Amino acid sequence: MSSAPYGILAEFDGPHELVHAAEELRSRHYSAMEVYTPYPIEEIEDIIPAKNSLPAIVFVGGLIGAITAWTMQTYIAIWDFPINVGGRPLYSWPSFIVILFELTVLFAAISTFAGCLSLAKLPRPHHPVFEVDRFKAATQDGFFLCVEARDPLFDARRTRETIEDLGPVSVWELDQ
Amino acid sequence: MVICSLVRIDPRVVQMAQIFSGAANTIARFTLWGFAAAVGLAMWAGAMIVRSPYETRQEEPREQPVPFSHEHHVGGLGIDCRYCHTTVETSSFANLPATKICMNCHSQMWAASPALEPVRESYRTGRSIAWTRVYDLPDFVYFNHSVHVNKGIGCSECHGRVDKMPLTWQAVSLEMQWCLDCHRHPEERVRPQSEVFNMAYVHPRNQAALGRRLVHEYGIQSLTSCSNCHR
Amino acid sequence: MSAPANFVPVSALRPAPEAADRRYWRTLEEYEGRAPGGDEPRQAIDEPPPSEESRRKFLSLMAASFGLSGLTGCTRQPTEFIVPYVDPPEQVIPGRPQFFATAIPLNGLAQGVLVESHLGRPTKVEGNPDHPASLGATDVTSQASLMDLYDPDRAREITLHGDPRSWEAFLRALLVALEPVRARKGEGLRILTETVTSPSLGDRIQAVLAALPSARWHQWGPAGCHSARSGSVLAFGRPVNTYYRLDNADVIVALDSDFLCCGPASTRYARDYSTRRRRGGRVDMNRLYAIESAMTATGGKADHRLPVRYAEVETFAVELAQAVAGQSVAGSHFGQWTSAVARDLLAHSGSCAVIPGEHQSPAVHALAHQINAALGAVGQTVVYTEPLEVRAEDQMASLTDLVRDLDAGTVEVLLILGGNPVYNAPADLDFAHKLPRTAFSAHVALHADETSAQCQWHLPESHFLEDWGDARAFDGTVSIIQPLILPLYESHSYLRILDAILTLPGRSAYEIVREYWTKQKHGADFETWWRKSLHDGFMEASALADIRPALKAANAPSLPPPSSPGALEVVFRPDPYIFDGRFANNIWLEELPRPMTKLTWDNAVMISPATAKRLGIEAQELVELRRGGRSVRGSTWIQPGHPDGSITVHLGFGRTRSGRAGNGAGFSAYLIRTVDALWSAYDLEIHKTGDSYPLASTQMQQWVEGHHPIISGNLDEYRANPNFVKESQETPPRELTIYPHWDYSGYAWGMSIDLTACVNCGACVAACQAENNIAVVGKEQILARRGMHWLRIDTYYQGGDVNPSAYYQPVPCMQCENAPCEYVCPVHATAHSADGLNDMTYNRCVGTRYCSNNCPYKVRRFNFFLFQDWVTDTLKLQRNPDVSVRSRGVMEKCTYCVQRIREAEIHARVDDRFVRDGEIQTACMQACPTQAIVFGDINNLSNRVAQLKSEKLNYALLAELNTRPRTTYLAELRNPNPELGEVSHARG
Amino acid sequence: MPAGNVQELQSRSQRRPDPGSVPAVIAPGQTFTSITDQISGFILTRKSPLLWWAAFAFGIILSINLLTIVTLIFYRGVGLYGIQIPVGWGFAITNFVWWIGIGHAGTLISAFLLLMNQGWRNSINRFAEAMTIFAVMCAGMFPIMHLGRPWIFYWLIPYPNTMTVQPQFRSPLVWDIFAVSTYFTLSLLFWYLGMIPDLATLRDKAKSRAAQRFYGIACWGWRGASLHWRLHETASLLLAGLATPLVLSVHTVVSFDFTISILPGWHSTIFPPYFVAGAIFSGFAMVLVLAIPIRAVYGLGNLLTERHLNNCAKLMLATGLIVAYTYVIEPFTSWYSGDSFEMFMVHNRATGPYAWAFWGVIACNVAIPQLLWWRSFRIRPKRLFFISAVILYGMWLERYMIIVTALHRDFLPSSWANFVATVTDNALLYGSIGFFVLMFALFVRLLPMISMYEVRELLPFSSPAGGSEK
Repeated sequence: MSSAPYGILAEFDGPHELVHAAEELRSRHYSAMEVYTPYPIEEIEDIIPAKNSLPAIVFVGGLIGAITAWTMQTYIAIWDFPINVGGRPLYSWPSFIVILFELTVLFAAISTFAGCLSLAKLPRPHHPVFEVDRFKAATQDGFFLCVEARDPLFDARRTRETIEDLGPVSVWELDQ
Repeated sequence: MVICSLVRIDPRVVQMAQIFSGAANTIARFTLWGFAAAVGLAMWAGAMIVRSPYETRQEEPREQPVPFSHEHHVGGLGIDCRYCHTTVETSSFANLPATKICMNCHSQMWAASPALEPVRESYRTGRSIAWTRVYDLPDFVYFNHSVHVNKGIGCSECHGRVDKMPLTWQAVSLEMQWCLDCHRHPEERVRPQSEVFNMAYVHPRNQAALGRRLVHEYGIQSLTSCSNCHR
Repeated sequence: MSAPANFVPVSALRPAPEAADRRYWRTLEEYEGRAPGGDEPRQAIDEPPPSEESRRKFLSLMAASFGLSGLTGCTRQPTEFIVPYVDPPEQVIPGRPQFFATAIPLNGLAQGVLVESHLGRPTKVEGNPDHPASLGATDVTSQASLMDLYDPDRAREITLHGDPRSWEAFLRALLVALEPVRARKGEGLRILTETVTSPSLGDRIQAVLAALPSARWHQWGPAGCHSARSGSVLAFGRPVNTYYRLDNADVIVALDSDFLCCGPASTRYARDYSTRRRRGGRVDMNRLYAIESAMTATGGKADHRLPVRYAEVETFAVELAQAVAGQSVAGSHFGQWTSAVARDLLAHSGSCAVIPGEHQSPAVHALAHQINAALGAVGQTVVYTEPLEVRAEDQMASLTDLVRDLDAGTVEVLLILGGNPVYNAPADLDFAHKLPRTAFSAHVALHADETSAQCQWHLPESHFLEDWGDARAFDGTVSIIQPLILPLYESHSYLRILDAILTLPGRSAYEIVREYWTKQKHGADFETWWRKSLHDGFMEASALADIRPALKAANAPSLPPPSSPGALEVVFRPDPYIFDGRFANNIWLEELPRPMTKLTWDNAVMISPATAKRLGIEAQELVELRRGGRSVRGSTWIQPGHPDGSITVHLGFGRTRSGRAGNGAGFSAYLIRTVDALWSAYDLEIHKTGDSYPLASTQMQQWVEGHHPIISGNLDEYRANPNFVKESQETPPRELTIYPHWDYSGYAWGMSIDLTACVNCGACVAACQAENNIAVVGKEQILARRGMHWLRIDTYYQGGDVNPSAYYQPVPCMQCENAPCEYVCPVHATAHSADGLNDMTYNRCVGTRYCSNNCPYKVRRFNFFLFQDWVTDTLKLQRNPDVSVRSRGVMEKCTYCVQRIREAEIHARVDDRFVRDGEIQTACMQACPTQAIVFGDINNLSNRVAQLKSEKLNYALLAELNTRPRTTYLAELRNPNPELGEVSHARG
Repeated sequence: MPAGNVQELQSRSQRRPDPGSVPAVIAPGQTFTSITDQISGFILTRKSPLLWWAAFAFGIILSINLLTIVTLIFYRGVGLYGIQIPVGWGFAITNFVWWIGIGHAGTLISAFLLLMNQGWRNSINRFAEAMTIFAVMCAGMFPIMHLGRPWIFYWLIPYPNTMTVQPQFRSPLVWDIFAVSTYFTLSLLFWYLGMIPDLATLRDKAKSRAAQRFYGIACWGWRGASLHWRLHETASLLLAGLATPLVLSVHTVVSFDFTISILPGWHSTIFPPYFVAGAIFSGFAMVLVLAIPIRAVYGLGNLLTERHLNNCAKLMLATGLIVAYTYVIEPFTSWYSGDSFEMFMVHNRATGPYAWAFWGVIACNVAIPQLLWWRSFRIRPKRLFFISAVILYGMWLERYMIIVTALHRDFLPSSWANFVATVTDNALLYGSIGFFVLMFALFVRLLPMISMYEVRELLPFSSPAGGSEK
C-alpha cells in the first residue's frame, strides 16, 4: 500500500559534506530540494535560493501601526471629545509621537512573528520527514538533504542513485 | 571512513517517528484561527452586554406599589405633566405627586378600588408611598429638570411616549454618550417652548432650520464641560 | 447624592417650624416601623466606652467595610425608591434649599445665622447679613455646630443610672423629689446653669425662684468672662458689658487679647478691624499693637507684637496707664515700647481702643477701662451697656457656694442645665466627688458626659436647631432661636424642664418663648412683629442702650510685684475651637488646624524655644506638669514668639466621656486649674517623662526657607512705590508660550484673596468642609499627612524665633489656566471647563495621584482609604446633596464650590439674564469675617473681583511657573510705628 | 532495525573534535552532541540541584506573600503604602522604574549585540532575554497596584465605551501603558521565536510521550529546513532591529513620567539618556547576579566563560560612568539655570532628610563600581557578584531618591513632608523579587536556558569551511 512518494532523504556526515552534496545536485539542475540542519548554514542560502518577503510584510505592519496610532489619537483629541486640558491645544502632536512610535513597533513585531511562521508554513507538527526516526538528529547533530518528488527531474531510482554517489551516511525514500 | 548502508527503507518497517498524526496540522491551524476569533468574539460580546437593555435597564417596566398607568392618566384623561410633577419647571427635581394630590381625585373616583388601597392607607396613616425609581441616574450625575424644560427640551425627548405606557419604563439608555449626543447638538432636539409638554410632538421636517433658530432664541449653549453634570 | 436619593429622611423631618402638631417620624428607625430609639441607639448605649484606639481609627476604620464600593460605578443601577410627601408643606420645593434665620448660642452669647435646609435637613450654617454679630460672616463654631446636631455619639434617651427611662418617669421622679422641697419653699433645690443671657430662660428661672424663694440658682462657665466682670466692678463698682467699635479705631492695643479670632464678638470685630484697615484704598490704615503671653492669630496680625509673660501684661498696662496719664515711664520694663504706644494712642485719642484679654487679670481690665476713659475712647470705640447676663454674678463664688453646700449636704435636688462642671470645675473643688451627695440630681446635656455619669438622671438636651429659644448677642440684640428640625432623639429644652417644675407636664419651648415675648411686646401687631423677628433672625432695636458708667476715684495704679523670672508660669486659655471642651466630640473642630500651630486632635504644652532649651525639653516630648499635688501629662510644642519662662496650655481637651472623637484627645488642663488660679499660676513644675507623644500638625514647615510664597510690605513703602509687588516678582508675559490661547469669552470665574485682611480664624476652612462633604480622617491620618481640607491657611514666620512676625495665606485650588495637574492625568478626570474652572470629575478618577505630584500648590487631596462614613445615618443627614460624596481611591479638590456656580447659572439661564456680581458666593468667601476672599467673573470689569485683581498689590502665587492661576492674592501691607523700628517682611 | 543504522550510530559515538583552533567564547572540547546533551540535560534528565530547590521555595513563599499583599491593597486601599500628600508616589513607582530598567540589559544583549554581530552573546542571550520578560512582568504589576482604584486600570487604554471618554494622550502614564506593553510583547515574541529551534531539539531528545507532545506543540513542528532557518534569521534580525530603538525608547518614556512634570528634580532634559544608561547599568548587574550562581551550580563554565563576565563587567563600567556623569551634570545645570527651586532641590538632596539615600547612591553607583577597572574584579565571580549586587541596590536607591526628594520638598514650604515606607511597601517590593526568582527558577527547569543552536554555530567545525569534525 505504498502511496505517492514525498521524496528521498539522505543524511550526510557534516556541514561540509552536506553543502558539497547540495552543490552537486544543484549542478544537476535539481530545484525542489531542501536541507535540514541543526543550525543555520549560510552557504545553503546561495544553493537553495528562495525569495524572502518577510521584510515587506513587517514594513506594511509597521506602517499600519503608525497610521492607527496617529488617527486614533488625533480623532480622540480633536473630534471624539474635544476637552481643554491645562490650556494645551487639542492637537498636541508632540505628545502623540510616543504612542505613534510604540504602536509602529508593536504592529511590526507582531507581523514579524506571524509572518515568519506563516511563510515557514508552520505550525506543521506532522511532516513526512518525521517518519524517519533518525531524523530526530536534524535538530541536534544530523545534516539531512531531501530531494522532493515534486521536482520535475525526480525519479525514485535515478535520484536515489545520484544521491548515493554523493556519499551520504544513509538514505531513505519517503512517502507522502 | 564512512559506512554507507544502502538500504531500501519500507515505511512499514520503520517504527513510527511521528509524534502527531496527519490531522494535527489541520487542528493546529484551526486552533490558531479559532483562538483569534474567540478573543474577538468575547470583546464584541462584552461591548454588546454593556450596552444591552439588561445593563441599562432600558424598556423594563418597573413594578410599583400602585399600578399607576400614565397611559390612562396622560393619554386617556389628558392630565398635564405639571399637575403631578409640580416642580419640574422650577427645580432640578421634577417631584413625585404627594399622596394628597392623588387623593384630590381619588377621594371621589375609584374611591373604593382595592388597587388604590395603598394610596388611601398612606393618606390615613400619613406614611409615604415608596415608588420604585424608573429614571435613576448615578449619584455623581446632576441633572436639572427646570433648565431643560425652560429651554425647549420636551419631556418625551427623554421619557418617551409616557402617554403610551401602562407601567412606566425607562425609554432611553441614559448612557453618558446619550446625554452628550444632545448636549453637543441641541438644535436636533430643541422644540418650541409651547410644545414641551406635548407628548405627541414630532420634530418637523425643517428641524435643522427651526432648531438653529430656537437655539439662538433661547440662548441654548452646548455644555460639555465635566462640571456641568459631575460635581 | 442627588437630591431625590435623600427622600427617606425627608418625610422623617420637619421642614418648617410651623405645624408642630402633625405627627412626624423622629428617626429613620421609627420611619421603618421600629420604635423610636430602637435597636440601633440601644446598642450605642450598651457599648463599653470606646478605647483610645477606636477614637483614633474611628472614621478610617470604615475603609474595611465598603472596601470596593468604587466598583458600583461599573455595574447596573440597583433599584432605588422615591418617597414623596403625603401632604407637602408650603414653600418647599424639592431639590431647592430653604434658608431659615436663627441664632447660635455660644456660652450664652448669640451669633445670628441663616441655616440652609434641604427637604428638612439642616445642611449648612451661613452668616446672617443683618445680624450685628455676623454681618453675613460666621465663625468656626457656628459652621461646626451642625456636626453637634448630627454627632452620632449624642445622648439619645433619658436615663437613670444609665438605664433608659421615659420622660414621664423622669417627671414623676422629679415630682417626688420636689415634694419635701416645695414644703420648705424650695430650700434644698439648686439649679446650676452656664452663663444665661436668654431672656425667656432667665424668666423661667426667676419664675421658679419666685415660686420657691429658698431655692438657689448657680452659674458656672469655666471660660466665661470672669475677669471682665470683676474688672468692671473694680473700675465702676458694678458689672457692665463692654464692647468695641473697631471701625472707628485708628490705633488698637490688644492687652493679651485674641479679639480677632476668639471671643463672642470676634466675627464682628474682625470685620470692623479689616474694614478700617483697608479704608481709602489701603493708604489710611489702622495700627494694631499686641502685647501677649502666647502666639495668637491677633498677635501675628499685629503691626507690632511684644511677647511678655502673663503677669507682665499687667505691668505693661500699669505703665501704659501712667504714660497715658502723662507720667514718665523712664526705666520701663519694655524699653521705648510703653512710651511709643502711649504717644501713638494719645495722638489718636478718641479713635483708639485698648482691649484687654478675656483671660487677663481683673486689674488689667480695670486699667483698660481707665486708659480708654483717659483717651476719650468711651462712646467712640468703646461702648458700655448693662450686663448681658440675666444675673451678672461672680460665677467662681457661685460655684464655690454650691460645692460648699454640697459638702454640707444641704442640697437635695440638683438640676444641672448644660455645662459639664465635673469635668471643668476647678480641680480643688473636687466637684465630681461632692456631686453624688444629693438626693436627686439630673443633668441635661447634648452628650452623656462626665457630669451625667455622676448624676442619677441624664436628659438629652435639644440642640438649638431642634427646639425653640432666644439669646442675646454681644451688644444685647435678641434673637429668637427657631428650630429647623424635629428633635432627632428624645431630647428636651431647659425651658420645658424648668416649666415642668412649675406646672406639669410643662409646656413646649415654643409656647414658653412665644408667651414670654407676648408679655414683653404688648400691642395688636405682635404676630407681624413676631414673624418679622423670626424672618430677620433678630429683634429690631433690641440692642442694649449705651451707658456711661462713672469710673471710681482712679486709685493711682501701682505696679504688681514682679514675678521672679526664674519661676515657671502657666497660663490657661480656652481652645480657639473646642472652647472650654463642649465641642470636644465635634470631629470638624477636632480636626480643624488651630490658627498658629496648625495642630489637630490635641492640645499641647506651649513653650518658647529659649525656655525649652533651658529646660532641655524637645518638641513633642511628653512632660508632666505639676501644681501642688496635682499633675497632668501633655506633649510639648515649641512655639516661636512665645514668651520665655511661661507655658500656655489650652483647656477643653482630655475628655473621658465626650464620645468617640473627643475621648482621650489631648490632656485636660482643668486637672491643674484651681480656684485661686483660674487663668494663670506661678508655681508650675515641669518634669520630663522620657516618653514622647506625636502631635498632628497639618503644617510641619513654618519657616519659608528662602522661598517666597508671601509678599508683604510697609504702608510707607507702598505709598512711596505702589509697584513694589510687581517689582519683587517676575511674572512671565502672557505671550510667553508656544501654545495658542484658549479664550474664555463667557464667564471667567476667578478669586482674589486679600492677605492684609486674613486673620487666620479658620472659618473658611470649616465652611468649606461643611459645604463640600469633606471627610474627617482622624489623627493617625493627619500624622500621615493625609488631611482632606480642600482649603488651608498657610502660616509662616519671618524673623528670629524670639518674636517673629507671622503671615497668613489661605490656599484653595488656584484654578490655573495652564493647569499642571490636568495634562498629566491619564483619564481626563481633571480638565478645564468652558468658564476656566479646573474641574475634578471624581467618578472618572483612577487615582494615579500624578496630578497632586505635579500641583505646585499641593491643594489636591486624596482618599487613601474610604474616609467617608457610609454607614452612620446622622452623618448622612448632614451631607450636601449637591456635592458627590467621594469614595476610596479618588482625588478631590476645591472647584470654587462649582455646585453653587452651576446652580446660579441655571437660575440665571431660566430667567434669561446673566449671573449678577455677588450672586455666587463660595463657601469660604461667605464665611470670611474680614471679606478677605472675593469671588466672581473676572471678565466683567465692573465686578468686585476684577477690580481687586487690577490693584497694584495683586500677585499670583508662584507666578514664575506661568500656571496662570485664577486665584490671586493682594500683598499684605503693615503699618508699623517708625518709633519701634522695622518688622521683618516676607518678600518675593 | 537494520544493522546499518546500528553501526552508523556506533561510529558516530567515537567521533572526537581536534583540540586545535578553539575560540575563547566557549571552552575547548565541545561537540554538537555534548552541547545538546549538556543543555537539554538540565531539563530532560538531570534532577535539579539543591540551590534550585532553595530558589524555588524562596520564590513560592514570597509570591504567596505578594498575593496576600495585593489582595489586601485591593480591599483596604493604597493608604497602606507610606505615600501621602505631597509624596504621592513611593515604592510602587520606584520598583516599577527599577524593574523596567533591569529588563533592558536582556534586550540589549539579545538584540543590540546580535546586530553588532557579537558572537559571545549567543550563550547568554537566552536567559538574559528571559530575565527581561520576568522583570517587565514584575514592573507591569506596580503601575496598577499603585492606582487608587486598580480595578478600573483599563480606563488608561483606549476602547469604544459608552462614556465616549478616552485616555488623555498628553499624559506620560498613558505612554507608559503603550511602551511597557509593546516592550513586553516584543520581548516575548523575540524570546519565543529564538527558542523554537531549541524546543524542537527538546522534542527530539525527549523520551516521554508527554514531553515530546509538549515541546512538539511548543516548537510548531520545526524541522530545521533551510527555509525555516532563512526566515528565522531574517525575523530575528528584524526583531532585533525593532527592539534596539524600542529598548532605548522604553526607559526614555519612563523618564518622561518625571521630566514632563514641573517639579525641580524631575523636570530635567538629561533624564532620558540618564535613565537609559542607568537601566542598562542595573540590567547587566542583574544578568551577572543571575549568571554567576547558575554558572557555578550547573557547571556552565565551559559556555559562560571568563570572557562573558569580563565583557558584561566592562559594559557595566561604561554605563556606570555615564550615570556618574549625569550625577555631576545635574547640580551643574541647576546652578546654571539660576532657578532658586532647582538649586534648593540639589542642596536639599545632598543635605536634607534623604541625604543618606543620595550618598548611598553615590557610593553604590559611582564609588564601588570603580573597582571594575581591575581585571580581577571583572573575572573573579565572587567579587563581580558582590559588585553587581551593590549596583542593583544602588540603582533602586537612585530611583527612590529621585522620586522622594523631588516630592517631599517642592514649591510651598507649607506642604513639605517626609516619606516613611510601610510594611506593605516593603512586602510588595520583596514579593516582586520573589515572583521574579520563581519565574526564573521555572524557566531554568523547563526551557533551555542557553540557546543550543546558537552555541552550535560557535563550534569551530560548524561552518562548511571550518572543516569536518574529524
